[in-house]
This record gives sequence, structure tokens and C-alpha cells, in this order.
Amino acid sequence: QDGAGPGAGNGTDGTGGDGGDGGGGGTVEMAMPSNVTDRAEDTRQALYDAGLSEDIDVSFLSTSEISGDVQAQYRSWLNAGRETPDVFRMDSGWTIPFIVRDQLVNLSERLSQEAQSMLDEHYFEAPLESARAPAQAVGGSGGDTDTGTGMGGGPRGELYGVPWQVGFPTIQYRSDLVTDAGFDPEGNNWGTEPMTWQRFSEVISETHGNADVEYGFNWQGTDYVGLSCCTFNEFMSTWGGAYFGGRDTLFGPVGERPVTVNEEPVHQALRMVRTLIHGSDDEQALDGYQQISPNAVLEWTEGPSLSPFTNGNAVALRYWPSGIFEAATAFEESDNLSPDDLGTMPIPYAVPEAESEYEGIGGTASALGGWHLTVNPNSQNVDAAVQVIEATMQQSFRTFQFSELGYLTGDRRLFDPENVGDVDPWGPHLETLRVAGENAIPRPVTVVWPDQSSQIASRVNAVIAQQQAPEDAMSALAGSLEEIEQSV
Amino acid sequence: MATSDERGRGRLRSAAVAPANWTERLSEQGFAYVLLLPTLLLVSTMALWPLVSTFEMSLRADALFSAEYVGEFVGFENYVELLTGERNAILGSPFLDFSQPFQSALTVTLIYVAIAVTLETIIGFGQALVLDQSFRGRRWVRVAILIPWAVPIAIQGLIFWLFFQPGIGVGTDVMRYLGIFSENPLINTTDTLIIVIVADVWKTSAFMALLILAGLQSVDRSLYDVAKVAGASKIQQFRYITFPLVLPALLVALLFRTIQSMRVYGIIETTGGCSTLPSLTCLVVSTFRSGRYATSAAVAFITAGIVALVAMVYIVKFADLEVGT
Amino acid sequence: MGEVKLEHVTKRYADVTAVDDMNLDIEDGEFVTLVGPSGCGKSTTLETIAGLTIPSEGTITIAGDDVTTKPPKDRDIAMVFQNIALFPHMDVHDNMSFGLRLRDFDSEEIDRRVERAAEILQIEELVDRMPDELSGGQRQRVAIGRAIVREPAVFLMDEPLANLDAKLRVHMRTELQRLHKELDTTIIYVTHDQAEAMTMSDRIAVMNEGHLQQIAPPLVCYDEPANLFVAGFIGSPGMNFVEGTVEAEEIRTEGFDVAFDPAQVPELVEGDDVTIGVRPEDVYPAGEADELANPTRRIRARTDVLEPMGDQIFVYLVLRGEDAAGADTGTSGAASAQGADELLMSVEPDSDLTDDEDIEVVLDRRKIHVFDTGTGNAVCHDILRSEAMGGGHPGAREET
Amino acid sequence: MGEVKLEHVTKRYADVTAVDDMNLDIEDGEFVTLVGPSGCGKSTTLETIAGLTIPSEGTITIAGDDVTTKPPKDRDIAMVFQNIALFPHMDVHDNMSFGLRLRDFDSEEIDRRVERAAEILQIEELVDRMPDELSGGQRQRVAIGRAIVREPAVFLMDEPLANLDAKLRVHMRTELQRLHKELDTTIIYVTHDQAEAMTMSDRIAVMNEGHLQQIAPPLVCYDEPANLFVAGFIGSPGMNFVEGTVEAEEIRTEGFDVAFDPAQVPELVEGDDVTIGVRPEDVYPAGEADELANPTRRIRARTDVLEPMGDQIFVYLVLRGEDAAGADTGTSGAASAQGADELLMSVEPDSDLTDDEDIEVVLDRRKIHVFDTGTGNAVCHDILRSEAMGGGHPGAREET
Amino acid sequence: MASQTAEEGESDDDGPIADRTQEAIRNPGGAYQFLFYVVTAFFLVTTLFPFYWLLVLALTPGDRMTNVGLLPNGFNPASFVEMFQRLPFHVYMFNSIVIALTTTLIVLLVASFAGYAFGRLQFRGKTALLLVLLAISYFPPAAFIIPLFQFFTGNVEILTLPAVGTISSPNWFNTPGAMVTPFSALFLPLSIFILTTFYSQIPDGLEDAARVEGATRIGALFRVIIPLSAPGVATAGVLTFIGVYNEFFISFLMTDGQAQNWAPIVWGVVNYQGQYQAFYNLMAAASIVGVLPVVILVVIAQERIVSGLTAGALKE
Ligand SMILES: Nc1ncnc2c1ncn2[C@@H]1O[C@H](COP(=O)(O)OP(=O)(O)OP(=O)(O)O)[C@@H](O)[C@H]1O
Ligand SMILES: Nc1ncnc2c1ncn2[C@@H]1O[C@H](COP(=O)(O)OP(=O)(O)OP(=O)(O)O)[C@@H](O)[C@H]1O
Ligand SMILES: [Mg+2]
Ligand SMILES: [Mg+2]
Repeated sequence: QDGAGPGAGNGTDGTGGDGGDGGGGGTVEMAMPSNVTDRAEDTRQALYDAGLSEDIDVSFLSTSEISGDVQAQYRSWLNAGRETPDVFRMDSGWTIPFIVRDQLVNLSERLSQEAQSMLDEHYFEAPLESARAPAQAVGGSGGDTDTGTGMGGGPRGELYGVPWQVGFPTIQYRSDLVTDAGFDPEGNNWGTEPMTWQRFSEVISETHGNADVEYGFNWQGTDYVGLSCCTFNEFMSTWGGAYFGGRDTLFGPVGERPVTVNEEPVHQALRMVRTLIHGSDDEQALDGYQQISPNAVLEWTEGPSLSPFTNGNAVALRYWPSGIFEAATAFEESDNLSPDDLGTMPIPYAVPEAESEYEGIGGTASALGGWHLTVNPNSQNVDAAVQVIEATMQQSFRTFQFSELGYLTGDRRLFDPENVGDVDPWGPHLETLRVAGENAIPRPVTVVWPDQSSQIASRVNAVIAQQQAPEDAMSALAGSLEEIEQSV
Repeated sequence: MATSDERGRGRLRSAAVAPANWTERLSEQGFAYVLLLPTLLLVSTMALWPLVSTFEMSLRADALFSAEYVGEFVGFENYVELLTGERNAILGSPFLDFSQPFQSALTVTLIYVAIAVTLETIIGFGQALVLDQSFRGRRWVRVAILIPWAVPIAIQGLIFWLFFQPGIGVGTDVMRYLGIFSENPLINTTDTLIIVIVADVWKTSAFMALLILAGLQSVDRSLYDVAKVAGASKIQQFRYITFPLVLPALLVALLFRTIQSMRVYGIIETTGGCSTLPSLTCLVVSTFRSGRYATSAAVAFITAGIVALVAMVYIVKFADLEVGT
Repeated sequence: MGEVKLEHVTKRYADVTAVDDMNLDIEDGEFVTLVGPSGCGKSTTLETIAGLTIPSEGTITIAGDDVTTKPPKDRDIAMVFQNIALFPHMDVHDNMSFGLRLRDFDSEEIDRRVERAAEILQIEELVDRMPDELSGGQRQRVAIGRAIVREPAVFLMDEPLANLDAKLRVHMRTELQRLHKELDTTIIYVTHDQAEAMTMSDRIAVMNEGHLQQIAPPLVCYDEPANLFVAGFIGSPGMNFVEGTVEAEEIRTEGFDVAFDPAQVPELVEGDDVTIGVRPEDVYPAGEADELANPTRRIRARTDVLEPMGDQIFVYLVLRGEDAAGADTGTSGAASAQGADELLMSVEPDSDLTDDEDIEVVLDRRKIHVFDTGTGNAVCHDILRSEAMGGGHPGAREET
Repeated sequence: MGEVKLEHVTKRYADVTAVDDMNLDIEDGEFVTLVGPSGCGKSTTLETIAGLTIPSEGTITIAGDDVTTKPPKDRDIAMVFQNIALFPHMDVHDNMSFGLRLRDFDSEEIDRRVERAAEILQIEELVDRMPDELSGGQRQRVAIGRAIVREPAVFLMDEPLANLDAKLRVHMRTELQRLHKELDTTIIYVTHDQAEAMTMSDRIAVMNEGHLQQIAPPLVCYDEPANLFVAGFIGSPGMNFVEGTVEAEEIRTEGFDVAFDPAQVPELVEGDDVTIGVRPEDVYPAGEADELANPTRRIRARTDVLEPMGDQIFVYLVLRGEDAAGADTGTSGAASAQGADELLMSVEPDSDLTDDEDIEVVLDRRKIHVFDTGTGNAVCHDILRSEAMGGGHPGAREET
Repeated sequence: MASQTAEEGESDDDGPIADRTQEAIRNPGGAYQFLFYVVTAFFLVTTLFPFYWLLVLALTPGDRMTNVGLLPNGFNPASFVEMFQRLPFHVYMFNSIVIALTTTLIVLLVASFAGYAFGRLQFRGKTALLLVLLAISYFPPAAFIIPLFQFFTGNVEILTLPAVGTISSPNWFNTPGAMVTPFSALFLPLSIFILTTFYSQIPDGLEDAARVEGATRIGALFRVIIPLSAPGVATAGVLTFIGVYNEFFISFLMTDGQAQNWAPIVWGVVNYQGQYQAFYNLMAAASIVGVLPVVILVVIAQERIVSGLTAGALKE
């Protein structure tokens, strides 16, 4: 109810950053997954190296690896008004509801000027967007009367989280097989210039036919959150379609934005996906697209889709950056493959941005994944917490994250090989990842997204499993989504 | 003996004179209430109070935009809207929709319960009868048959999910070869139903077996002697002695198994997922997960109501038994 | 300390009254035996005394305390159950020492007492066995052991020797009597064994259908039964009953007459319907009548069945009054009040009687009992010299 | 159809041999009673016949079939269990009709038989009760009913009347005998009641510690016991035993001598240690000696305790041989082989003996049994005229 | 033949009852016995196969998780070591065991009292109370967790005293109390029903005997009724233990998932799930290890479950 967080008691001037005075000391507990907590000592040291005051004691709380579980925990902790942990690591996929519910500290008011401008200048836009308060969470009359529950603290643009880690899916493929099949990835700039889905299907199909591997193109198509947030979001976006009409309305206002799933781009995307899986026999098949994906994608989540690829049993894989790491490591260890055999390219597209009806949609698109750091408003140490977050934004700490902890951060500069050097195994793929990052598409996170997400996933899965026709399914989906939009 | 008498007597006397255990003086009724006190205390604070407070939540609006769990008081609106199907979009799957029985939670749950509990009872009874025999190595057979019950649902789900996950396990291939499963069992409602039932039967037959075994073990063995001499064959002994005497234990097992499976969730979530096979509890959890606590509370109460209706069947049977003896 | 008093105790179950207005007054140290037909309420009476059943009505007093609603443990009683009720999960030693352990006796004392009891009961080698490894009689002995180690103020024993063989019974009988004397406890004992009841008890309480019929010393019950029921019940085989009517100077029955002196026996009123009772051992072949001071006239009879028992022979006689009845109603052993034409006689084992022989018998007139056929109450027990006796239930009256 | 044959049947438990090399040959339609002290293996023997226990060794044949390992249901037997074991979940009617329902009898026939049995057992009004609403004796009767409705080839009855009162027992005895005759079934019966054993059985099998001691008709067991054990066991109270040695023309004991004619009784070898056995009813006060054809010399004794039983009085005598033993070992009832200085006598109830009276008694020489003290085997049963008898176990031999 | 049978019967470690049953098994001869072994084998195969497959998964190296059939793809017992390196799995196990044991003891005690009351005493409101208890099990755990979480994070005001101020519920987050207490209540109904059933079947005669010997009603409960209901008590205990040992809904809420904060075993297993990739082999290995305590428990408890002590108790 009281806006920017009840933790305000201890010092309003905490933005200074070099905490000599009272506000700076104390312990900051950070909720982190095991890959950080396993290296707690190193991480702490890296924070101090990045200029964090040694007065601030950093401790880590180990959280689950499962995003949904973490969300549920935070939800109950924050609802119960717990004071710890001070810093949350929040999935970009569900940070906004916490912002909307006034359960996070407004960092725009806390971060130093320096830090703010660093974010503006050097960070990918999509992740930042998913950490900002939406202009209007909910549309209609309810919105403006409802000061207590309605919209989050402050106007659009107020920042509540700082990106900690980002993930942009790319296509990872076996460059050796592709080359054997007579293609020239290097020459055609596959790494940075997205190709069309049609071409992609031909390439994979041909390569698959030419190679002795079980699978062609692996991705994740089972009925789960990943389908709606990411995999299908990409298919749809690259066809110029959107759930709620373009980027502007991704985060609301709920109930006032259009539901645009029952439109041609989405139907086309679905048809294409069916073709990729079932081939031209499918009654909805699009001409010119090849059958390249196994039936199994209909049941695959990340894990099952990844292992055939790392085992050298698939031509291509749509996967998060960690897949690059996994595949490179696996290829390294295998007898007949080397990390050089791993190629990456941005997600292919079908409709260029210019031709899309919606702004910012079309062309290549990578679903945004990743995590933010946010601050617990009940924390007794908001200032110190903010200082810790600022320390993480330092170049040295980002480098530590990238090279030591092994994941990408929202700072664009780290996608430049010149800045980071040839870090194995990322080096050859950074350019591709940067392109993906620049074309990242967040999921439409609102308070009703969980409901919508499951509806989307099951409808989409039903269509691509040939159980429903695209038009029927999408019109039904549109109905449900609209109903959910109106339910708040 | 006489010498020690005095000593014994003395003690005995003091034991008798010592302040008698106050519970002994209570009437049967009073004593019963005293014995039930801990239960009532525990249950009312840890179960009844939460239920009351959850019920209170169910009478309020969802509050998606506030740090509060629930919003303003709306009476039975949640219930009405849920039962009339107005909330189906939010639920993920409808409660009851006769046009698509495999997509509506109530029918799915009932089908699942009917099949799973029947199979578990038969298999559990069979296992209990085997375990009731004596043979070399019985101890280990008993452990082997009982440990599936010890497997956490997460792992139970993992086993079956992995087994049927294309690319990882070979289960789908085998089943397809046998012509039982479709290509993608984990997104196919009937296949998933079969998987879930098999997984559930695998795990919870042990529950039935354990309880029935305990029942079997409590039967006075001399009754079998009588029956044998009276000319009862194995089957007749079972029918006239074993079965009626384990019936109370069996009913408890059945009752709780039915209730538990009416609430099935974990094994679904960890295999095919709630959207492939929506159960009643799926609806509770999914609304809960999406922060619609009021709706979730209402769904929970509706679910409980349905469970109560089903459990009624057993309760009536119980009453018969009590009257009978 | 061990007086037990039952006042108007009644116990009703759904469709039966197991005990009906029972009044008993048992003195400290007394040995009282409850006898009566199966289902007459003996066990129920014990259960009310033990506190296992709360009577529907009435009060129970032990050692002056009203214990009607007190729990068993506060009554200082030990009980041997008719159904034995050993704890199946404890071995013999633990079964026997259960009560002592509850009372925190030290283990030496426990062992001593258990050992002693096991010795008395001849089950020393069985103390480590489980109940299901014992024979029926062994189980029963353990049950007795469990009670006697306790040395309480009141013992309740419900057919404690039912499963023991004759030898052991005699032994246990003596041991129980010794124990009774030694501990000076009150013992309330249920048995269906006449010998036990006769030899052990200070008094016998005869019950029927929940009602107390007579409570009196054993020989009084035997010699002066208060009514037809007691007369028929006490003594095995039972008393012979013959119905008749009182005439001026004799009681006339179908098969024979018994003369009496109305001056001596004023209770016999002419014209009354009475039942004559005579025990088998008071029936003699006419040949041995010279032994008797007061035989009746000779009665013509035919031997029907002979039942040799080793130490005696039971002879079933059919009276040949005016016209002898056929022989085929013969072997029905329970001769009680079966009408006039049957009589059971017991003779020495060296008797040379045979089946189907016509003989003459006499009754010992001193041992003839007369009951009022209508009420069943005793009228007199000695047809020669009437003793002073009250009306209906001489035994029971005496006590209440 | 109902011959039962046990050959070398042995049943061992962990630490006991319950039945040891048992041989029994029971004819069709015979009524054999097993008797023996508690724990001697009677129930175990029945269980092996029923098929509830597989003997460790030996074979069991019923009606010519080797059934040793056959299940009970294929043996056409019915059994009354010592522990009763009613089905707790069935009412009396269902308990009794259980075996019939198993055999798909039509319900009319079932009802008819149950009704008939209930009538015999006098439990007509109880047929709708549950077992836990019955008294001990009522339960036992239901258990009997459950067996008799079956009408099988062989009845096994393990102390079926133990909880019944004397009247009912006599009634049941007759009923069982009638049933036996009517159905012509073989009955193997266990009882500890001497009267039952004596009156009902065609033969009695006496067991001790798992061994068969003697199997013979009741009076043979009584009058010509095969050994000391049988002699002491059969008859209640038991036979008096006095140890002595054989001299030229008499057997000399501490308290008295018994003369015999060596020509007539060649089995008595001078110098042998023997035990003289005489039953209480064969001991007479010297005053009644004129009744006897062959009394012994007078024996001086002192009465110790008198136990009036109604129809007789047991008199415990202490012999006053050279020097009479003190009186304090007195009341031990089990006089069996307790040495020379005690004797139990039974006298008529009208006897005027009193406690602590010096009297003289005589024994009936015809009824004196002589046993070899070492082996316990009978030497002769009639000291006047020796009958032809084999060696050790005359009864048992006769059968095997 | 006969003697052999008997001797084998004797040598069986399960005593005379087993002896009887054994005879029964042997008697009808080969066919029955064969059928028995076929059925037993069937049950064994079906129950053990998933475990076998779990073992196959555990032994398959994490990067070779494809098309795992009846044999592991490779042989990597190291996952049994790695599972401990990656997470302090033993601590999770310890937590679960402590929580489950404590809960089981509380439940058995409380349910014994209640079971005695329901099974052996007559009182008014008995049926109604039983139905209320049963009704608790009708609700999915989700129906309890918000109030319970509020309660155990100290957010519920229990009562307000004028002088003292407000007394709040305890803050037991991350302590075993926050799990043991609600588990005790939620697992209570099952145990009460089981114990009620078993206690009510103990013949009155035995309780009578104990009471005449001087036991109070409670004493008779502990010394006679509970031991004689051993199969039922052990079963209730095993079911409760396993239920709590594997419970996730509430323990997920009441701890933050860290081993040192009393997080139970399921937390441990689930924590092997990474963001995008799960360590299936470790989860499998952990599941096998995690089941061991229960195996031990079942081995111990089964001696009680199979007691068959009721023979020879009463003559009736
Ligand atoms: N399961 C068993 N384990 C060990 N010993 C046993 C077992 N069953 C019986 N026995 C022993 O075997 C012997 C014979 O027992 P059985 O029941 O046949 O005796 P019984 O003659 O029927 O005695 P009773 O007259 O007391 O009933 C006894 O000593 C008994 O203790
Ligand atoms: N729980 C009960 N419900 C109904 N009737 C009962 C119950 N218990 C006993 N009775 C009846 O009460 C009467 C007295 O029973 P009790 O056990 O006292 O008889 P008893 O004299 O001990 O007989 P027995 O010599 O056969 O043991 C019997 O008719 C019996 O059927
Ligand atoms: Mg009785
Ligand atoms: Mg026996």
C-alpha cells in the first residue's frame, strides 16, 4: 500500500554506493540457485572485487532449480511479509506480477545514476522491459479507481529488477553434417543472418537425408509452459503473429488489449509446425516445407530434446544458450566430434518485420528467458541490497558470471568477443547470441499469464499433434483468452 | 510364602489406596472424550481452523493485483460461477462437460478412481494373500512388494515419464509395438490415463496390500482349523472366514484409497500433465498456482464435496457392518 | 477385609436378564461356590463383582466399600476367567506376573511367586512357552497361576479346573484350599463339578435363570434342598422324582406308596399334590433292605439299563406299578421329575444285577424328600421326623 | 467306513514330543475315549487325525485310505475343538450350519438339522445370538452343535462337555450315545471326566507323555490296569499305592502284610520290589469286614481328614505301622504312590467316623493289584487266583 | 515325505503358525504350489521392474540418456557418489527421517487414544466425530497451506490479552515443528481409522483380564490392546512414516528447501532438476538411496505386521 517499499526506514540516501555510513553494513541474503550457491565463496569475492563494501556480508539462500517452485515460494514469503531473503532472483517470466502487486522495491528510485545509465546504454531492451512496471496492468474502469490493488508503483518505465542472467534460444546445429551435405554456413553468414523457415527446413531435411543420425530438428513441443512462452511464441513471432497484438501490449493492460491468436500469421505458423513434424501428408501442410522434426517433439521438454543432439544424434536443435555449453562439452568428450562441429544460428523466420502487422514483430525472434535481481520491500537492508545489485552490474562481476559461472548476462558488451576474449565454448557463438538478444521477444507476462499460458500450450499442442485444426483451435483459444482477460 | 505375604500385601494395599488414576473414575463417555482430546486439539488447530479460513477465502474475490491473498467478499459467487462453467477458461479444464468427458475434471477423476481402485484392490488383495503365506524368503518378498509405496510421487512420476519419454525410455516403442499406445502417449489423454493408472496401481497396491495383510494377520488362526475340519476348501475358507473378517480393514483401505485417488494430482503432473489429464485437484492447484486463491479455495471445497459424496458409499457400508456386529 | 456383598444386583442384556435381584452376603475368608445350569448367570455375577460389568441395578460392596462403579483395579480382586484369556503376546512367565509387574513388585519377588505358583500348578518347565504352544489344560493352569500370584483379598474363579484331568483336579483342589487357608482370602468359585462344590466350599449358592435358589453349606444343599430345582441339580446323577398326592397316612404315587406319621410331619396336608424325591443311593434292592432301619414297602421294578462306573453301577429301573410302561423310554438319563415310572438306583460294583431283570427295591424313608408340586418348594426332608424348618427357601432365607 | 488307524504316529514340537509312536486301531462305529493327564498329547492326536497337524512321522488311515497328508476337508470328519473357536462374525445358526452350507445342503435340510441339534443342546432360543452374547456353556454347546449337524464318518470331540453342568452333561452324554448309535459313526472322544469315559466308551485309551499306556474297555482299565500309571489315573479318587516286597507267602509293606498263595500267583517272585494298589472303595472299616469273602488282616490306622461328598465320604487314613508318621502331611489328596503311610478309604455317607479316630481297616484281597515297582507294569490283579495275563501292557498288546 | 514336510515346517523361522500355513500350502500338492509361485513371481517382477529401471537410469551416464532400454547405456556407478557431492543428500534424508519418525510417534500415540475411544467405547457423537475426521481427508493439501503457512510464520494472532498484548502464532518457518505439527493432524485420520478397526476386534476378554489384574483402561490399552493389534499399529506406523517421508506439499512451503533448514528428501530429489536440464541419473540414484530407510523400516515393521498372535488367546 505504501508504494516504494516499507523498508525505507534505514536511510533514504542509500544511492551513494560506497557505503561508509550506517546504511551500508549488514547482511544481504540472496536467493540463488545451486550453481551459484555451490560457488558461494567465489561469488562473494567477485562481488567485493567489483567494489562492494566489505562491511556488507553477503549470504546465499539456495533455491530450487524449478522456476515455478521458486515463484510459489517467493509468493508465499512475500505474502507473509518475510524479511529475508533481501535479494530475489526472479524469472523474467513472472517478475511483473510481483511488481504489479507492489511486492518489490522500486529500483529506479534507488539505483545510482551511473547504474541507470549503464542499463540504458548497454543492456538488451527485452529483459529490461520484463523488469519494468507495465503502464497499466489492467484496463477498463477497474483500473483507475482501484488504487490499492490496481497498478504497480509508478508510471511506465520504473525499474524493479536488474537483469542477472539472460537466455535467448538459438538454433544449434551440426556444422559438419551441414557442410557434408554441401552447405556453406560460414560463407552464407548463417551465424548472424537469419534464414527463412522454408530454407531451414530444406537445409535440415537435406542434411538429415544425407547423414546417419536419428533426428533432424529437435525442439520442445509438449504441452507445457515452455511451449506458450517460448517455442511457439517464436514460431508465431517469426510469422509476424502475436498473442495480444504486438509488443506494446505484452504486459497489459489486461482486458483492453486485443486477442490476436485467431489470425492468419498464427494459423500459418501452426501449419508450418505441423508440416515440420508430419510432413506434406498433413492435411494442413504448407507447400515447400519439409518434414524435419520427429514426432517426439510433441512430448519433449528441454531435457529430452537436448540429449539426442549432444549425443550426436540430431542435426539441429532449438535450445537455450546452455545447450551450446552442453553440446560443446559433449562433442569435446566424444570420439568423433569436436566443438568445432557445433554451429549456431538465430531462429529462422517466415515474415520479415516490415511485413508484419504488428510493431516489433516478425523476422527472427528468440523467446526471452532469464532472471532478474529484485529487492524484498520488507528487507531490513534495502540499501545494502541495492549496493549488492550495483556490484553485480560491474564489468568485472559480469565477466566472472560469464566465464566462471558460465552464463550470459544482459550486458550487451559481453557479447562482443573483443571484450571477453575467446571464452570456451562461447567464443564462436557470441555473435549469434547477440543477434538473438537483440531480437528477443518476452512472453506477455501479466497476472493472468499463468492461466493463459496453459490454455495456449494445450491448444497449440493439440493442433500440432493433429488433434485439432488450426482455425478451430485458435478460435476456441481466442475465446478462452478473452474470457481470462475479462476475468480481472 | 507366608513370610513374604506381608510385604506383598503391604505394597498391594498402598497401590490400592494411592490416588486412583482419575481417568478410571470417568464414565465411559467422559473417558472417551478425554481420550479424544489430543486428537481434537490437533485436528482443530491444524486442520479445521485452516479449512474454515480457506472457506472464508472462497467467499471472496480473487485479488490478482494486490499483495493480499484475496479481495472483497462476494458470497457464493465463486461457487456459482465455477459450477455454471463461467470460469472454465481460468480452470484450464472444465469441471464437468459431457461433450468432452476426457477433458473434464470430474469425469476423468471418476474414471481414474473406478479403474485404479478396483485394480489396486484386486492386486493388493492378491499380494496380501501371498505375503500371508509362509515360505522361504518371505521377508524379502514382502519388502519387495511393499516398497513401491515408499517411492515419492515425484520419483514415481519420473520413472514412468522417463520410460515413456521418446528418446529416453523405450516404453512407448514397446507399447506401440503391442498396438496399445498411440505415437505420443504423454500428450494423449487415454494413453496417459493408462500410464497414470499403471503407475498408481504399481505404487499404491502396496498400500492396500499392507492394510489387508494386517487384517489377515489379525484373524484368529484357530478359526481356519475349524473351517478346514468343517470341510471348507481354500476358496471357501477365504469366502466365509477370511473375507468377512478382513472386511473392516479392507473397507478402511478402500475408503482411504478412494479418497486419496479422488484427489489425484502428483502423478498426473509428473507424467502427462494436468492439461492432458485434468483431475479435480489439478484445477485446485492450477488456480492456486496462478494466484487465484479464492477460486482455488472454492474449487477445493467443491472437490471435497464431491469426494464426500463418493465416500458416502463406504460410510453407508460401514454403518451396516457396525450394526451387524 | 474381604467381605463381598451383593444387594439387589440385576444385570439385563438386550433380551435376557442374566442376573435378577441377586442378594449375596459373603464373609471375609469364606469359600462360596456358585453353581447352576449353563447360562444361569454365574459368570455375570462374577463379572459384576470384578467390576467388568456394571450392574443395571443394585450395589456391590467389598470390604465395606461400595464399589459398584469402581474400576476393577481398585477392588483388590483376582479372577480366573472361564474363557481363560491368556495374553497371547506374553509367555507364561509374563502372563503370570502381569499383575505383579503392574504393581511394581520387585523382580525377585515376582520370580519367587511365579516359581512357586508354577510348582503348585506343575508347569515349571513351561514358563518360557507362549500360550499357543500349550495344551488346553496347561493354559488353564497358567490362568490360575496368573490369579494366585496376586494374593488379593478376593479371588473370583470361573470354572478354573474345567480342562484338567481328575488327578490334577484333586491336586488343584487341595492346593486351592491350602491357599485359601494360608492367605485367608475370600474365594468365590464357579464350578459345574459337584465334587468340587461339595468338598471345597463353605457354602454353595445355587442359581437358576438369574435367581438365587439356595445358599447353604454343601451338605445342607444335598440333604435339605430348598426346592425341587436344588434337589434335582445337586447330586449326580440327580435325585429321582415321583409325583403323588398326600393321603391320610401315606403319600400315594402311581408306582408305590410311602407311609408317614401325620403327627410327626404336620407339613404334609392331606390332598396336596407333592413330589417325592429320593437319591439313587437311597434306593436299595430289596435284598439289602435289612441294612436299613426304615425302608419303604417293596416296590416292584424291572431293571432297564445298567451303567457300570467302576466304583458303582447305576441301574435304571422301570416301575411296574399297576401296568408297567414300555421299556423304550428307558435310557434317558436325566431322570428329574420325569413322572412316576422311572427310578435310578446306584448299587455296589459287585452287584450281580443284569439287564431286564424283575426285582424289588425299597427306599430309605429317612432320605425321602417331599416337595410341593405346585411351587416346587421343599415340604420336608425326613418323612419320619420332621425338623423345624421355615417355609419356602430355608437356605436362602437363612442368609438374607 | 469309519475305521481310523494310527501307525507309529509321532509329533514333535521344538522342545517336546507331544505324541510318541502312537498306534491306534479304531473300528468303524467304535466309541473310543482318549484320557490322560493334561498335556499328554490327546488334542495333538486328534489334530493329526483331523489333518490339522501333519505328524512328524507315521501314517494315518481313515476308512482304509492313507490320509496322512490329505487336507481335513477330504477326511469326512467333524470336530469339537477344545478351545471352542466359534466364528465371531456369525450368529449361532450360521455357526452351526457352516459345514452344511459349505456342502450346499438345501436350506430346508439345514434348518431342520440345526433345529434338531439346537433342541438336543437346549439352545433353541439362542440361535439368533452372536457368540459374544453367550455364556461359556452355551458357546460350548454351539460348538457341539456345529459338529453334530454334519453327521460325518468320524467324530472327533475334544472335551466337548467341559463347561457344562452335571445335569446337562448327563443329558448330553445320553444324546451323544444315541447319536452314535443312530448314525453309526466312529467317535474319538477326549475327556478328563472319568464318568464320561467309563459310561460312554467302547474302549478307553490311556495316554501319558505322548505314549499310549493301555487301550481297553472301561472296566478292564478300571479292574485290570496295565500299569501303575493307568491304575493311578483311572478312578477318582485314585488308587492307593503301598510299596512293599514279595516274601515267601506274603507281600510285606511298612504298614501291613498281604498273604498270598504262591502256587496260585506264580508271577510274584520272592524278593521282588512290588507296589500294592487298592482302590478306596476296597478299603473297609474292620467292622464291615464280615461282608467280605477275603479280607486282609486288620490294619491299624488313624483317620485324618473326612471329606463328605454327599453320596459317600472319603476318609484319609494314616497307617500306624511300627511308628505312625505325624499328621501334618495329611491332607494331600493325591495319594498316588506316596509311600506306605497313607490310605484313602471311601465309606457310606451315614458312617459315624470322625476325625482323628483310631480305627482298624481291612482290604478286599480280591481287589488287590500288584505292580512291579521298577517297571510299573502290572504283575497281577487278583492275589487269590491269578488269571492268565501276558507281560507288560496287556491292554495295549491286545490291540496292536 | 511326511517327516520331511514336518521338519521343514519346523525349521521355518516363523513358528507354528507358519508351520500350519506351510502345510496348507503343501497339502493340495504341486498344482496349487506351482500357481502360488507363479503368482508370487508375477508380483515380484511387476513391482521390482520399475526399480530395476530406476537402477538402469542411475547407472546410465547423464549424457547418454537416450533410448534407455533394459540395460544401462554405459556403466556409471559414480552417480551414487555424485548425488552426494552435488547436494548434501544425506542431510535431506536425515531431516526426513527425523520429521517422519517424530510425526509417526505422535500420530500413533494420539491415534491410539482416539482409536481406543472409537473402537471400544460407546459415547455420544461418535459417528459424527468420525465423519468429521474423515472429512479432513477429502480436501486437497492446497486447501490447508495458506492458513498453515500464515500460522507458522507467526502471522496469525491467536488472542489479544489486555495486559500482555497480542499473542501470535509461532514462527516456525524452517523448523521441523512447522512440518511435524500439521503432518500429525493431516495423517491422523487414516491412522485413527486403522487403529479403530483393529482395536475393536480385540476380544473384550483380554482387556477384562488385564483390568482385573490391575491395569487401568489406559494401561490395558498399552499392555494388551496395542501389542495385540501389532499388525494394525505397525501398518498405521509404516503408512504414516512413508507418507510423511515423502510428503512435499507442506514441507515445500514450510522450509526454504535447504538441507540445513530441515528440508525433506523430496526437496533433495527435486533439487537435482536444473533450469533446463534435469540430472535424471542423479534423481534415480537419489531415489534408490532415499528408499533405503523405508526398506529398513519395512523389514523391521513386518515382524510386527506378521505376528499372528491372536491364536490361543481365548477359549470361546
Ligand atoms: N505349538 C506347540 N508348540 C510346542 N509345544 C506344543 C505345541 N502344542 C502343544 N504342545 C505341547 O504338546 C503337548 C501335548 O499337547 P496337547 O494339546 O496334545 O495336550 P492335551 O493332551 O490335549 O492336554 P490337555 O488335556 O491339557 O488339553 C503339551 O505338552 C503341549 O505343551
Ligand atoms: N453380552 C451378552 N448379551 C446378551 N446376553 C448375554 C450376554 N452375555 C451373557 N448373556 C446371557 O446371560 C445369561 C447368563 O450368562 P452367564 O455367562 O453369566 O452364564 P453362566 O452362568 O456363566 O453360564 P455357563 O455355565 O454356561 O458359563 C446367559 O443366558 C447368556 O446367554
Ligand atoms: Mg460362565
Ligand atoms: Mg487338549
